[in-house]
Amino acid sequence: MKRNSVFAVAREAMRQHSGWRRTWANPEPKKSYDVIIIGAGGHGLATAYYLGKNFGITNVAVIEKGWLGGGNTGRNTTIIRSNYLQDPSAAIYEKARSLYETLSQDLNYNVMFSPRGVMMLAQTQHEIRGYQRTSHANSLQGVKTEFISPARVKELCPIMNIDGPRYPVLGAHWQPRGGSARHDAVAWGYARACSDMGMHILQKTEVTGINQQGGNVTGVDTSRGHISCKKLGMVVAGHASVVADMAGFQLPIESVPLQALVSEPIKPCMDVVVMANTVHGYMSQSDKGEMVIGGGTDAYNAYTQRGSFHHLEETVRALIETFPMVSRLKMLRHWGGIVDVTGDRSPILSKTPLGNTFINCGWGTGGFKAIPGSGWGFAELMAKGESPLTADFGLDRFRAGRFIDESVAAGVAH
Amino acid sequence: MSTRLANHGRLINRSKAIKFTFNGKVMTGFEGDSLAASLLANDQMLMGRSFKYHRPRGVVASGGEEPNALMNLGAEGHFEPNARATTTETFGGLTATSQNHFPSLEFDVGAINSKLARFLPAGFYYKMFIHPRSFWKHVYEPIIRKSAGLGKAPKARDSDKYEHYYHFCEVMIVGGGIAGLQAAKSAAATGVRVLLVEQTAHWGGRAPVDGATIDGISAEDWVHETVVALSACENVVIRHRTQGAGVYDHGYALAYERIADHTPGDGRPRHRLWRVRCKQIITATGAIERPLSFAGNDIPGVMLASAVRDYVVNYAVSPGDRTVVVTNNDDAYRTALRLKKAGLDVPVILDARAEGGGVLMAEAIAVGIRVELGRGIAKVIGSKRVTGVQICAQAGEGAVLEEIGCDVVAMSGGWSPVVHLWSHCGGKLFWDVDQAMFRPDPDKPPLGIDGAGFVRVAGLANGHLRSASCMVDAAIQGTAAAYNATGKVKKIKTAEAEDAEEVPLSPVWLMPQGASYKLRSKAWLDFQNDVKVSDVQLAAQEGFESVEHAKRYTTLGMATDQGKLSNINGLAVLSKALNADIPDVGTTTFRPPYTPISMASLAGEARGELFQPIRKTAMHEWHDDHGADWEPVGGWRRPYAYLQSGETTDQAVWREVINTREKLGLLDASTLGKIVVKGPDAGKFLDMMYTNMMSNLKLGRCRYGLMCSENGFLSDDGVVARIDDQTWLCHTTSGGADRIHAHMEEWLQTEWWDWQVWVVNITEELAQVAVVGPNSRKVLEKLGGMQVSADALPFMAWADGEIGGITCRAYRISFSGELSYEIAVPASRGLEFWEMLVEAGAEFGVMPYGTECLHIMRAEKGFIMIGDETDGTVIPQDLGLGWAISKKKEDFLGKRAQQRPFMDNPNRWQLVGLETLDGSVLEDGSYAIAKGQNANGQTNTEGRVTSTYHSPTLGKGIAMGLVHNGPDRMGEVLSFTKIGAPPVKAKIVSPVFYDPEGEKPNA
Amino acid sequence: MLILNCPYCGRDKDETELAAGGEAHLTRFGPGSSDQDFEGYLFGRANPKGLHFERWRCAAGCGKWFHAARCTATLEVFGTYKAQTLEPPRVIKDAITAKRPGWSWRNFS
Amino acid sequence: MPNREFQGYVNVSQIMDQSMFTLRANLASTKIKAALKLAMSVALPKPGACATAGACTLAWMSPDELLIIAPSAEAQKLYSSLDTALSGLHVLLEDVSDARAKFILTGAHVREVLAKLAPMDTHPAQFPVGSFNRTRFAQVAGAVFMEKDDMISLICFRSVQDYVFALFSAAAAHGSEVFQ
Repeated sequence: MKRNSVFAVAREAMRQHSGWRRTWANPEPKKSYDVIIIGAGGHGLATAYYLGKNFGITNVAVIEKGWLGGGNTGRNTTIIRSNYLQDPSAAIYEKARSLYETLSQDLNYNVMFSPRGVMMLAQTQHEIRGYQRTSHANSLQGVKTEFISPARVKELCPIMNIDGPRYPVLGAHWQPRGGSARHDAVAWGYARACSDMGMHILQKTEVTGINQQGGNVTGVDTSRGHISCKKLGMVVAGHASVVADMAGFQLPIESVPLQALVSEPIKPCMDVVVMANTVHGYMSQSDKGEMVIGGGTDAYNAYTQRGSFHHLEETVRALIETFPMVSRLKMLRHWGGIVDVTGDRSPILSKTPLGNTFINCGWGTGGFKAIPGSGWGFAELMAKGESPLTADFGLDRFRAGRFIDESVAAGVAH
Repeated sequence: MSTRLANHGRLINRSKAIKFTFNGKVMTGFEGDSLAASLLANDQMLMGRSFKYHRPRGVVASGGEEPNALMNLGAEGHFEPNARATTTETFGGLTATSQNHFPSLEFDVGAINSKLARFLPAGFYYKMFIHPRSFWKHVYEPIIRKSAGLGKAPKARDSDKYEHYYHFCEVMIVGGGIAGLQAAKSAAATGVRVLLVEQTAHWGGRAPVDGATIDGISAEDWVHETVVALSACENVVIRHRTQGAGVYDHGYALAYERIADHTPGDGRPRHRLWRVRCKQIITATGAIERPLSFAGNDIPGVMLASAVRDYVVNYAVSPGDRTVVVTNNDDAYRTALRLKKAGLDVPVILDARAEGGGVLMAEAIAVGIRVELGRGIAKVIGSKRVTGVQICAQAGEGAVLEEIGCDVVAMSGGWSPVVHLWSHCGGKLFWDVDQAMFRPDPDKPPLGIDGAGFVRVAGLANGHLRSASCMVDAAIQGTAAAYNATGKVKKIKTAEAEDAEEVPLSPVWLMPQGASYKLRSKAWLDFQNDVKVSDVQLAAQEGFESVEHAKRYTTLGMATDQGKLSNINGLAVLSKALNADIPDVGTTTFRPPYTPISMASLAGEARGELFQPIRKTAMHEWHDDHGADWEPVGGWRRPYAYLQSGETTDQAVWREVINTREKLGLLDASTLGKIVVKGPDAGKFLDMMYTNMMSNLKLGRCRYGLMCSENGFLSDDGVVARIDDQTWLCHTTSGGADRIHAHMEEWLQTEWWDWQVWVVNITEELAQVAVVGPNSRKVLEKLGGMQVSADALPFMAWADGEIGGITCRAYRISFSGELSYEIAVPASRGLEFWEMLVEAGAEFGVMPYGTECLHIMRAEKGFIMIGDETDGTVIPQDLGLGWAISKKKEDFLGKRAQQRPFMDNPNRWQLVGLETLDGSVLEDGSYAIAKGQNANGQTNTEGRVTSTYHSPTLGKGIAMGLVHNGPDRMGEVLSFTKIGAPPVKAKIVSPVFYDPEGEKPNA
Repeated sequence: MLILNCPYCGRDKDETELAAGGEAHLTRFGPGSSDQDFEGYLFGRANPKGLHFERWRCAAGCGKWFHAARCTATLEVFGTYKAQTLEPPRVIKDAITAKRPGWSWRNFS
Repeated sequence: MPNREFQGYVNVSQIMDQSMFTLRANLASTKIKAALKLAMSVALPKPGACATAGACTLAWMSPDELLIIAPSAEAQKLYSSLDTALSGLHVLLEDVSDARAKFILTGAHVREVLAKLAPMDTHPAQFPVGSFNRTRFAQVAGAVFMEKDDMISLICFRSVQDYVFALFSAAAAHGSEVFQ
C-alpha cells in the first residue's frame, strides 16, 4: 500500500494521479476464515483492525450487506467525547478518544480528528449538579473535564445566547480534548488498513443464515455462498436483532430511527461542539461550514431510515433559542439512521448463548465516538474471551439488575 | 455583455423600475425580475466564487437547481446567507452581496487554490496533513475552514415571524406547470379536496416559454384560463410561492410558503410551513436540464440552454451577444431560435449527434443558423467570462478544428426528471435507456398507511418529455389519485397539446468522448463544490465504487444544490470508469427538503415568548413582583429564592431558612401533584402503586409513600391522604403529576382493567400553600375558621374547612421539620389566600421562601429528595427507607426487581450524613475515594455526595451521600474529591442533622 | 409521521397527539417468577423487521391506551384495537393475514 | 385575572364565568345514563361530540369521562343534583373549574386560525358545528368545541392559559391570514 503523505500527493500530481491504487481490495470470498465479522461499519472494521494489530489474527473477513461505512458510521453527527459518568462507559469512551488522537498517524489516513472541545450546557440547577458530579467522576477516571462558567461558555462559543430568558446558560461541562472527526474517513481508514493486512472486506454480501453445531458457530450462509469460521462477531447496529434472530437468541434491544440535519455551509462561526440537553439539541460546524445538528429518536420501533419530522422541528426551535443566528440559516438536508437501544441505553459487548459468537451492539445514539475503543475491547474479547473494557457490558447484566445507566447525571443523551 | 432587451419579457412589469444594490453598487431592475435576471440585465455575469478553488462563477441556471449564484441578502435581522439569485424575487431596496471571496468578487486571493488544483484532487485531505499530529487542529484545519463555507454567518436576531399551518386534503399536487394544472383539474372534477402548490410566483412552468399549443390556444393562455377555473373551485386550494419540500410517511408532506421574502417588513409572516396530510400525492415537478461535461464548462457565461431561453423570454434579458449552442438533443434548438428571434447572434449550434435533430434543426437552418453535426466543444476560452470556444469532433480526443468567439455558451445534455419527492419516502427508479434518464418505477412506489402506493408522478417528471403525452399522463394520474383517495371517479376531457416533433437525444457524458486527462481535469460536474470528471474517475480508480462512496469521496452532489445538475453526469462518469451500466451503479438517496428551507420555518411560532409554554401557579405574578429568582421545574417555574435589595442569592436563601425556622415562612406548593383515586378497588390498586400499604390508612390521616418502577428504582414520593372509604388523594413531586397520573392510568387500562378504580388529576384545580414555622399555627388562627390546634389537627392528619373565609383542605404535614401546614384552596382564590397570609403574618415575621430554602431545610432533617438522592439507579433500601416497604404485601410494582441479586445485596451504597472535619461544604457530586484502581486504571470509589449545603441553622456544611456499607461505618472519615484541590476529609454521621427527636413538627 | 386511528374515540390521530408505549401483549411477571421470566418481561423485546404489535396512548386525545399492528419496515398499519385484551382480535389477525399470509409474532399467528 | 381579549382577523377572548366538572364513570352503563338523564335532562353525547342542556354542555372526553360545563351561577346546584343522582354508583365527580381556562375564537376564519395550531382537520365536513375534539394547541393539550361556523371555544389547563392566549393571538394577528 502506498504511504499517504503530502509528498505522495505532490508526486502523483505530476503524473495525473495515475499511481493511486485501490483503497481496499475487492476479493472473492474464501471458503473459510478464522474470524468473520458481520458488519463493515466503523465498529466492525475497527474490531478486525485490532484483531490483526493487537493479536496477529489476520485471516479475517468483514462481511457487509451494502457498502462499507454506509450505516450509522456514515450518518452520525461525528461528536467525540468521553465525559461519561459511569466507570465502564468512561473507560471505553476515553480509550476510544485517546485512540482517535493518533488514529490518523496509526492508519496513515487523515481521519481529521479535531479536538476542538465539547461542552454540555447546564441550564437548570439539576443539570449543574449532574455535571458537577460527572466532573468529579471524570477526575478519578482519568478523563480531563471541567465545569466552566457562563462567561467562559460565551468566550468559547460567541454565537450562543447565554442569557436566554427561558433557559439561561448556568455553566457547562467542558471536555477540551473532545471534538469531532470525519466519519467516512474513519471507516475508510480502517478498511484500508485491514485490507493491507490481508483481511477480506466483502461488500454487497448479505448474511442469510448462521450455522452451528454442538452449540458452537461453524459459519455463515451469505448471498455469495457458505463461508466457514471459527469465531463470529456480530456488529450490525440497528439490525442486531435481525442477525441475532438468525443465531437463535433474542437481544434486549429495540431499533428506532434517529435523525440529523445540516444547514447550508457558512463561514466559520463556531469552533466547539455544543450539546444542550434541557432543550434537546446539539450542534457543531463541520469543516465544510455546515452546521451539523442532531435530533431525537422516534419512540416507536422502525427500520426505515427516515424518522418522524416533528423531532426536527423540536430540535431546531431549541437551537434557535440557544443560537439565535440559526433562525436565518436554511436546512440543506435531513436524514435518519436506525439505532439499537438497550434497556439501560448502554452498549452490549458480550459473549452470546451461541459458542464462539460475540455481539457488539446497543450503542444507541452514541456509537461513532466509541469506534476505536469498541474495536479495541471487542477484539480483545473475541481473541482472549475477556477484556477489562467490555467486562461490564455483558448481556448478563440485565438479569442481575446491574445496569450502566448514563442518564442519571443530568438526563444526558449521547 | 449581458443586457436588457428593449421589448417583451413575459414576467416583468416595465412600468415598475426597481432600485437595488449588489456589492454596494446601485442597480435597476423591473418588478417581476428574479435577482439573477436583474443582475444579468446590469451586465453582472460574475456572481460568486466556487467552494473549493474559489473559481469565478456566473449564473448557470434559472431556477432552484442553480449552484453558483448564491448571495448574502439583506442586513441585520433580515440577513440571509446563500440565497439563490435565481429564486430571489427582486424588490425595491434589496441589498445583495456576493460570497466566498476575499477581498472582493473580482479579485479573490482564495483563487490561488485554483492554481494548485492539481495538488488538490478529490479526497486530497485524507492523504495529507497527517504529520505532525498537532498541525491538523492548529494549522491545516483552520485554513481549510476559513477557505470553506459560503455565506456569512448571521449575527443579529431574526426580526421576522413564522408560522405553521395544518392542511388536510385528499390529493396534493406539487408543481404548477401544465401537468400539475391538468392533474389538479382531473382530480378536482371528482369533488375531492385538492391542494396544488407551485414553488415560483408563476404558473405554467416551462410550457409558456417553450411555446406549446394546448387545446388550440397558447400554453400561456391555457395556463391562465386553468388557474382561473381552479381558483373558482371550492374544493381546490392553489398556492404559488409554495414549494412541496418533502414527502413523508402516511401521506404527510411539507409545503414551504415564502410569503414575504420579496416584501420584507410588511408585517406578514416571512414563511409558513404547511404540514399537509393527504391520501395521495402527485408530483408534477418537471425536469432539470443537464449540463455537458467539457473543459471550461464552469467559466461564467456557460449556461444551461433552457436558462438562456428563460432569461430572454421571461425577463427580456440577454445573457450575451453571441451565443454558441452545444447540445445532444433537439430542445436546445429552441434556445437558438429564441435568441435569433430576439435579434441576437448565434454563430453556431454544435450538435454532438452525428445525425443531428429533427424539425427544430431544420427550422434553425432555415433561419440561417449554422449547425455543425458530430461536433462538440474541446475547451471554452475565457477566465471571468467566456470569450470563445474551441470546436472539436465529439468522437475524437479534442483536436481543435476551429475557434469561435462568443460570450455565452448554451449547453444541453438532455433532461433529468425531478424525482426527489418520489424518492423521499422510498419510491424506486428505473433507467430509461432511450431517454437516458431515471424515471419513477410505478411498480415500486412509496408505500402508505395501507401498504399501497400513495405517490404518483405526472408529466415531465414521469418521463413524458412531449407536451401531448405529458397532458395525457397528468390527466390519468389526477383521475387515479382521486379514485385511490376516495373511490370517486369522474372523467373529464384531457387537454390536447401540441409541440414540435423531436428526435431522440444521444447520451453524451463527456465531450469529446476521448477527452484527455488535461481536458477531463477541467470538465466540471459539480460547479459549486468543484468536482470534475477526473475526480470521479480518480474515486473509481481508488476503489470508491459505490455511488455513495464516490459521492462522499469527491463531495459530488453535496453542495447546496444537492447535485441537481451534477448527479446524473457524475453517475454516468462513474459507471463508465467502472465499466458498469448506470442502473447497476445506482443513485444516491434523495433527502428532503427539495431545496433548502429556512430553519425558522421549522420552528414556526415557537420562538421568544412562545418557545415553550411556562406553567404558572395562581401566585406566579406575585412571586415575580417580589423578587423571585426563577428556577425551571418540570415545565413550571418556581422561585429559587426571593431576593431583597442588596442581597446575594445565598444570603437570601439563608435568610429564608433562619426566618422559617425561627418565625414563619410561606412556600407556594401548588406545583406538587394532586391525584384523586377512588373506587371499590382503590386501596388494592394503591397497594400495588406504592411500596408501602395504603389500603389500611385511616380516614383523616396522611402517610408518606414511595413509588418504584417495575425495574425497582425509586421514581416518586409524596404524602397520601385517605379522604373517605373509597377515596385517596395522592401527592406527587413537582412536575411529577402528569407522569404519575399517566402511570396510574396505564396500569389500570392495560393490566388491571377489571379493577374498579377512577383516577382524576386535580393538580391545577388547587393552589397549595405551605405555612411553615413556629408561628404557623398563630397566623392560621388569626385568619380564623377551622380548628388547627394540635388536638383538632394532629401531625399527619388532614381536615376540610375554611380559613379566612376561603374553603380549604388543610394537611398537617412537614417537609421542613417545623410545625407546618399545607393548605389547599381553589386555584382561583390562591392569590387572595396567599396575600391574606402575607398580611396577617406580618406581625409574626412572615416571609416567602423558595425551593433552595426548602431543600436546605429538608436536608437538615435528612429527608430525601427525588432527583437528588435518587437518580434512577437508587432503590428505597439504599436510602434507609426500608420502613416504607411493606413486608406484608405479596406484590407491588418494583418488588420482584428488588429481589434480583444486584439489588438484594448488602454491598450497595447506602444513605448517610456527611460532615467535613473543617465545617466546609462538600462539593456537589463529589466522590469518596477508595484505595487502588480498577482494571481500566480508574481510581476506585466508595461513595458519593447526593446533597450538600451550607446549613445556616447549624452554621456549617452538611451533606447527604451514599456510601458503601455506610450505616455500619458511622464516625469513619472518608476522602472526597474536590475539583482542582486536594481531597476533603468528611466523617460519616447520621443524616438527621436537625431536631433528631422530631419534636418540632409535633408541637 | 404516523396516523393511527384511536379505537376509543374513533379519530385518526396525528403521531404528535399520541404517545408510544412499546411492545404490546407483555405478560407481567411479579414476585415468585423466575429470573429468566422476569428479565424477559422487563427487557426481552420483540424487535422484528416487519409485523409488530405495540401499545399507544391517545395522549392529546381521549387518553386511552390502545394497540396497533404495524410493519416496522414499511410502516403499514394493519389495524388498531382496544388494549383490554390478551391477544389481537380476530378481525386484526385476518387483516394481517390478508396482507402477510403465514405471519407469526411471538405466540400469535 | 382580567377578561382579556385580542382583536385580530379573528378575535380571541377569555371566558371566566363558567364552571366545569369532570365525571369519571362507565358511560355505557344504563344506570349511569339514567342518572345523568335525571340530573341534567339530556342524553349522553356521542363520541367526538357534545350535547347541550339549557346553558350546560356535556362533552364526551373518553368512554369513561365526561366534561360538564355550566354557568358558574348554576354550578353548585348542578353539582348537588349530579352528586345525588349518582350516589351509590362507581363514579368520580370532581370540580375542575379552576383547573381549566376557556377561550373563544370569533370571526369568519376561526377554522383557519385553529388549523395553524392543532393537527386536526377543521373542514366543515370533517368537523361540523356541534363537534368536540381533544387535541393539542402547539405544545399543550387542549379541547375544541365547534360552537357555530364563526365561533369556536377552546379549553386548556389553567397553568398554561397565558401561553395559549398568546399562541392564538399571534395566529390571529392581522397580516397572517392564510386565505384572503
